[in-house]
Amino acid sequence: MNFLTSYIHYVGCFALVLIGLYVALVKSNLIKVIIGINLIDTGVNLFLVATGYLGGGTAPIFSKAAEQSQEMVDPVPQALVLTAIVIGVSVLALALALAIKVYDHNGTLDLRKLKGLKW
Amino acid sequence: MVSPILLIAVPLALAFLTPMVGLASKSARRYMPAIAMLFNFIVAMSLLPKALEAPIIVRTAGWAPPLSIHLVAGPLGLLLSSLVALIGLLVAIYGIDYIREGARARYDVLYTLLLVGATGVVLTGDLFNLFVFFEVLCISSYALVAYRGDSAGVEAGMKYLIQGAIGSSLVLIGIGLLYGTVGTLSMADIASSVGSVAGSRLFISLAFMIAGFGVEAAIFPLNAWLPDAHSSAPSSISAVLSGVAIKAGLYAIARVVYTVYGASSILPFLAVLGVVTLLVGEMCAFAQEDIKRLLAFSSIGQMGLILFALALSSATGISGAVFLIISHGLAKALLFLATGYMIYRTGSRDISSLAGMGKRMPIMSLCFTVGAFSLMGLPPFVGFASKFTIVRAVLGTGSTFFITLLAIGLIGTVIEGAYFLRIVQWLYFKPAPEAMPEQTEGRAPLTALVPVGLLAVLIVTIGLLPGIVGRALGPAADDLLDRAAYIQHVMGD
Amino acid sequence: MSAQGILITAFAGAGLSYALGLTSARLREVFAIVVSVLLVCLIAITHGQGAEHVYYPDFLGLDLVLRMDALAWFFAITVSMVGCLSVIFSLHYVRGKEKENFYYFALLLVNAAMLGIVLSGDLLSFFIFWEIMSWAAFLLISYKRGRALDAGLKYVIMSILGSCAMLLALLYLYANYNTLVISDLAQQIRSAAGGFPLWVMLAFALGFGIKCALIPLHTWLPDAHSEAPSPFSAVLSGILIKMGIYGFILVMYGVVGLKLLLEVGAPWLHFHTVLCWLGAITILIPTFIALLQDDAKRLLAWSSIGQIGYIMLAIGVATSLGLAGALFHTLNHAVFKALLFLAVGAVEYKTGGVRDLNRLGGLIRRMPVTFACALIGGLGLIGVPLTSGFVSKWLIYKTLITEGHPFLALAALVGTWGAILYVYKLLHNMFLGQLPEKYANLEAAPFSMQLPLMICGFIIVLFGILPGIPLSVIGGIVGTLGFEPVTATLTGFGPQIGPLNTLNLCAAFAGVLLVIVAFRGIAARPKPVSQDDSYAAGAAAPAGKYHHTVRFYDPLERMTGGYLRDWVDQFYLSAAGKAKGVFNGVRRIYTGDVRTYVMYIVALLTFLIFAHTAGWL
Amino acid sequence: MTRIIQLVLSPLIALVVGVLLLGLSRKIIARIHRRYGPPIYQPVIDVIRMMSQRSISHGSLFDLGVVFALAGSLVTVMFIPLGGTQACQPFAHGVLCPLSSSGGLLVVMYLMLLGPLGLALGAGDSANPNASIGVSRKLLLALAYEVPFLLVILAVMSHYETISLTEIVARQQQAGWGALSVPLSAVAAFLILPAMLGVRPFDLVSAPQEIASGPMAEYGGRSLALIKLYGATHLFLVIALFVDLFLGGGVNLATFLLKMLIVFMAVEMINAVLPRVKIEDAIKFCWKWPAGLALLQMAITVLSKSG
Repeated sequence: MNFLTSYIHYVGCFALVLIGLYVALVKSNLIKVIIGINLIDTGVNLFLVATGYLGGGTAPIFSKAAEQSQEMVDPVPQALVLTAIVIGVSVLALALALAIKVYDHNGTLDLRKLKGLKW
Repeated sequence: MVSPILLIAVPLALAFLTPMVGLASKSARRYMPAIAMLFNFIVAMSLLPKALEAPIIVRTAGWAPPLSIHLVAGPLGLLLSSLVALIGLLVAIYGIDYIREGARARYDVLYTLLLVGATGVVLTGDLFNLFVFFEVLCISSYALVAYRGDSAGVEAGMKYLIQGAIGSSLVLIGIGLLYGTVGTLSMADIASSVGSVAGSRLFISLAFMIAGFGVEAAIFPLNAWLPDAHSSAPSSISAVLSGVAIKAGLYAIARVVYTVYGASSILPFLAVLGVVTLLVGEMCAFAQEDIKRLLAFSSIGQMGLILFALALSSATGISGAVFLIISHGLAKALLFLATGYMIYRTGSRDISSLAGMGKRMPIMSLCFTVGAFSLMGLPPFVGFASKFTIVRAVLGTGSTFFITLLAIGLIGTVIEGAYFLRIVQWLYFKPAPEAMPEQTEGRAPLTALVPVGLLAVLIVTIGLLPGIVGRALGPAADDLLDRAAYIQHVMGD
Repeated sequence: MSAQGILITAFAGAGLSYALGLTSARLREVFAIVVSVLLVCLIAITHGQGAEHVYYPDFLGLDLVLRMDALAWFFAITVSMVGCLSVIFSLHYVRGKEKENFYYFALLLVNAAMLGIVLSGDLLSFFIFWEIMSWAAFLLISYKRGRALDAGLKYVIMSILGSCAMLLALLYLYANYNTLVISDLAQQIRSAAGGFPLWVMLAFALGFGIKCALIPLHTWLPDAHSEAPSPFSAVLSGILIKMGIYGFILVMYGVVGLKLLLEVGAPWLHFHTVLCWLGAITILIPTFIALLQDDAKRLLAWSSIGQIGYIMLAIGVATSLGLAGALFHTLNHAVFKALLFLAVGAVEYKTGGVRDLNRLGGLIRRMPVTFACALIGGLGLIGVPLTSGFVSKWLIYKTLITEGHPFLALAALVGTWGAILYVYKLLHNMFLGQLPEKYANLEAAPFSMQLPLMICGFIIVLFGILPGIPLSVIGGIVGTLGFEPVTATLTGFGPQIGPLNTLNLCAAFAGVLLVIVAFRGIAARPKPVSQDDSYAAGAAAPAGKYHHTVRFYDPLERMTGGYLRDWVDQFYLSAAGKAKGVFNGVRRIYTGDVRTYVMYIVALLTFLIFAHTAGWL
Repeated sequence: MTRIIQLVLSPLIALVVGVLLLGLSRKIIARIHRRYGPPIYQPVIDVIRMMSQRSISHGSLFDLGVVFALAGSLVTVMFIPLGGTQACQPFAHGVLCPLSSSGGLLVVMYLMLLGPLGLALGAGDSANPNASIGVSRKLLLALAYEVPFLLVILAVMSHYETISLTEIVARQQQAGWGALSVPLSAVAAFLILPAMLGVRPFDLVSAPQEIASGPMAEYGGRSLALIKLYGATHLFLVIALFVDLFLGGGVNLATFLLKMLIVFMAVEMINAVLPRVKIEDAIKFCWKWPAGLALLQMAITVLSKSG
């Protein structure tokens, strides 16, 4: 119980990553796989934020509420996550654009049928 | 003085300027990537001598490491960025006339971005920054693989994207884990504090990063995207992907393993992985009928050899690996470029369609042969010098484990010889099919002949005078091996 | 003229002939010949010089050294001479065919690379030139297309395999002694002990053995020799495979040294003994395979393997006479095998590419000079007295018998009797017997083809009667390699080595010949009649094929043919087939389904983490 | 001077004795067959007759091949000791062997090639299938008997540790005949004598009834005369070699010739009674019994030397 409460955010984000991986591994619909990838992405972002999380900490701004840096959450992961989100979004956009193209060419989004390139 | 940051900033600016230039003059826009890379090449080469003495540290916004995001333009970084710029420049010249369809503006932008990403990867001193540049590289290459918008290209791009995205996520997890452990992102800083933190957490973060970067580095079994992507992309893109992009992934692994973690325990595993990659790549290449797919698999094989050499953890070994990165970059770029116009000429990627090419496209065929010979490691081409260095390094270690691995790996070289020489036979010794429609648009223009010829000349010249690059190899190897010096240079005293 | 100058001339000659060929074919031909002749002269005037100098300091941290000594000179003069003859022969042979320019370039390049090999003073240059020779030879073997392509691939794959072994061996040496300069290595290796020299020698033996076609590494040779253009077959068989021999001599006696060599291997089975027996096998089997061949060049190719067996056997015995015999036989084989290949080439050229021994015949009437030279070459190959082949074989037998290896001597001698059979088959089926009607108006080969033949024939007879000429050089070489020098008189050997005086033999033979001819002169001159006017038991001789060539040694073929298939080759081919199957199987891991690929990524990650928790990493 | 006398004498002896042995052969066989047979000098008459006839020629090699064959075998004779010991002094080394210092047994073995080879080349130049078949048989037969023959010679050379024929003879005269020191070799050598001489059961090279005398099919006149002489010399040569190798040569020419005569008679006995074999059977026979015996002897010799 103690484990869960103190590591709940880690559990949550790895759960997201695993769900994403499961989707990417198992689902045969391209869109679902893209969603899965996005889930992984979200999970990872959460994880990054979680690494800098400090229970009861404040925003990393020197203000009245928090004068000591020890009381602030770590700002670096938040910066990272911002970047990561941007990257994730661009990947997602590109993926969806490609998915449309794939559908145009093949008339299907079924990954089992997308085996034009192999061996 | 010129700062290494220009290597990133200027091409980046030029990349985004490209569409605007396109508004003014469509034909001028085509030259933008070449200009950017020419600039990079000149700057990198002018910085290289200085970096050979000591790495040039660039601090952003006046903050000293480890707080700032900083560039570490060491010998290895600058050597590789010169290579990136050189190949980028030649391929850009090639691309001026080669790319005939699709949204040209996007090609130019993405192409420049890809190279900026690669340059950033090799120059940065910050782990997250590495990731960002890595993503720049990856995303532009996903798009470029699918550039033609044909069925194969889109499918390959899609698959590449899925694997790449998962790989990137793994890298990010690794970075997060590491950050959670040591609380810093500067590679030098991590390196100095990693020694005090032992244990599984560190290793797991390393595992994530290896698996993540390994996708781009085309390590077995993470390389399934590569043959698809390389064979479906336009040849100019295949050339940079094979010559530059995958090398960036490998660089990232090497940097992380050697500098950041100093993890020598994983090196034997990486050596085994390298040899397996080598063998699998060569075996798969052997049975290919599609020339570009064959070249792609051959790239996998060469990457395996580089990884193996990197894992030797000796100065000669890493020199050899870097040398092979250079020689493979030149040779593979040459091969893809030469193939590009041959495919235009025949309209087919089948090896059998290359019959009689020696007569129809003599210069391209000759250059192709030079590239193939170099790749096989035949003297007097550059491939020999690099492979020789690697073999020497392996025997220099005196370890039975590595020597056995090498002996197994050399079988790969034999297979490689078999398929490449078969192609050479197709080029020269098979009669051209009767009544071949002469496609005049397939004739290689000067913008194709110059880069291809130049690459061939480089391969022969460096092969004959390996001292040209040899001088930089030693410092480059030390750059990776000598953690203490790296830390000291970056962090100051 | 230094070794460097020779090499520059050779390589620049190759390049320039290509450049000249772009402007004028005639100019290129003249230039190629001038370069080849010049090389022979340049090497000839360096006779007796001994020098060693660095020509390329710091190539990848190693100094590249050129060296000129007796051994190098001997091989260099052989290489340049045979190379020169084959270039002269090529004049008409390739004229009018395509890729002439490439042909001359590659031919000169192979010759230049071979000169580089023998003049190398360190093992790295040796290896570099070796590789250049290998790939240039590959290009030339593939020149004739068709089946030549497979032959070329087979050659080059085996060659690369050998090179890999060599590379390992020489870098193993480097790792231990930190130098690759031969003279330094020879100094330092003396202290070596244990299995170290054995491994080095084995790896080298693989590399050299493949090149010189030692059984069981010979399988590339029959295909390559028979499919290559004939002038190049002469080079291949005459000198290229001798590079393997040179390598063996260099490594065994030049680097490892006689004293250490005799200890290499297990006490009950020494390395050099194994080499001897391999040599013996290499004499026997190919000789018998050769006499069943119907393709003239294939027959000669198998015969080349057999002759290599003699040389290997003689090298392996590790006596001064043996080594002298090996060196002399190397020279002889270069000359007479070049001659025979060129003679077959001349026939092939005139008849439009016919090499099938069953479709030729009677050409002595149309090409008498070619026949006379081929006869001398054939006699030399057999080792008939008064040809140079006799003296070299005599040396080999002599040392085998006096050193107490009668079984090895038996192999060598039986090989000689086999050689008689195939040489006769070759000469008979091509030149003797009935002239097919379609060749009734064949013209003799052009002078540029006859000249090399005549030069070779002259050398064979000259060295056969006065073996002291080459033996004075060879004796010196043997001395430099740690043996007792072989002292030969101009006409053979004194009593301390054994009774042989070729000049007396020659005089006696000439005298008897004169007497017989005089005696014969008493009788009336016979009346020349046409070929058709022959005994046919009363019936008219048919105009079609009449004389007997097909399955010439049929009884033997029926008895031994079943055993004489090239098992080794079949084994390699089936192994290659299996390997291809494996390669195709490996390919299947790239299933085309992206989800599998994702699984691979996850699998690697899981493995890494698992391996760590299990404590492996 | 003695050298020159020897040089003339030894081929002459070979020719005369050889021709007489040929005549003797016909006589012996006739007697065994209960015929009267031709006079012993019949071959001389034949040669004279043939020399007086004009024949045909198919080309220069056709004629020259025969000359080379004869020359080769006559030169070979000069390398073979024809009796004499170190003790008796008519000649330089006491032995009638003019070229003993110019070459040993190896030279003899090779020179013996010249005969068949010359004949084969000459015969080959005619476009007659009989000739070619005969040559093919001859070469195969040579291969068949050479294997045991080489084994025999190697065993002898290994036993006496020399390649000099005069030395071998001298050693036998001191220490007993070769037939006693290397008995199995002697037996093997005797078994292949008919094959080497081309007489029954191994007369399949000429086989007149079958392939019209094989290589000789096209020959007549002076060339055939030379072939006859060659045959005589060859006969002499082979038996002389046998005597030298196994019967201790001869203390003088007379004993040498006597030993030769005895060996010859023994061979003729076989010749007279046996039928002709096929070439395959010839090869099989030679590679089985004589080769086996000789191999055994060689193994024994090698082992005793090393042990």
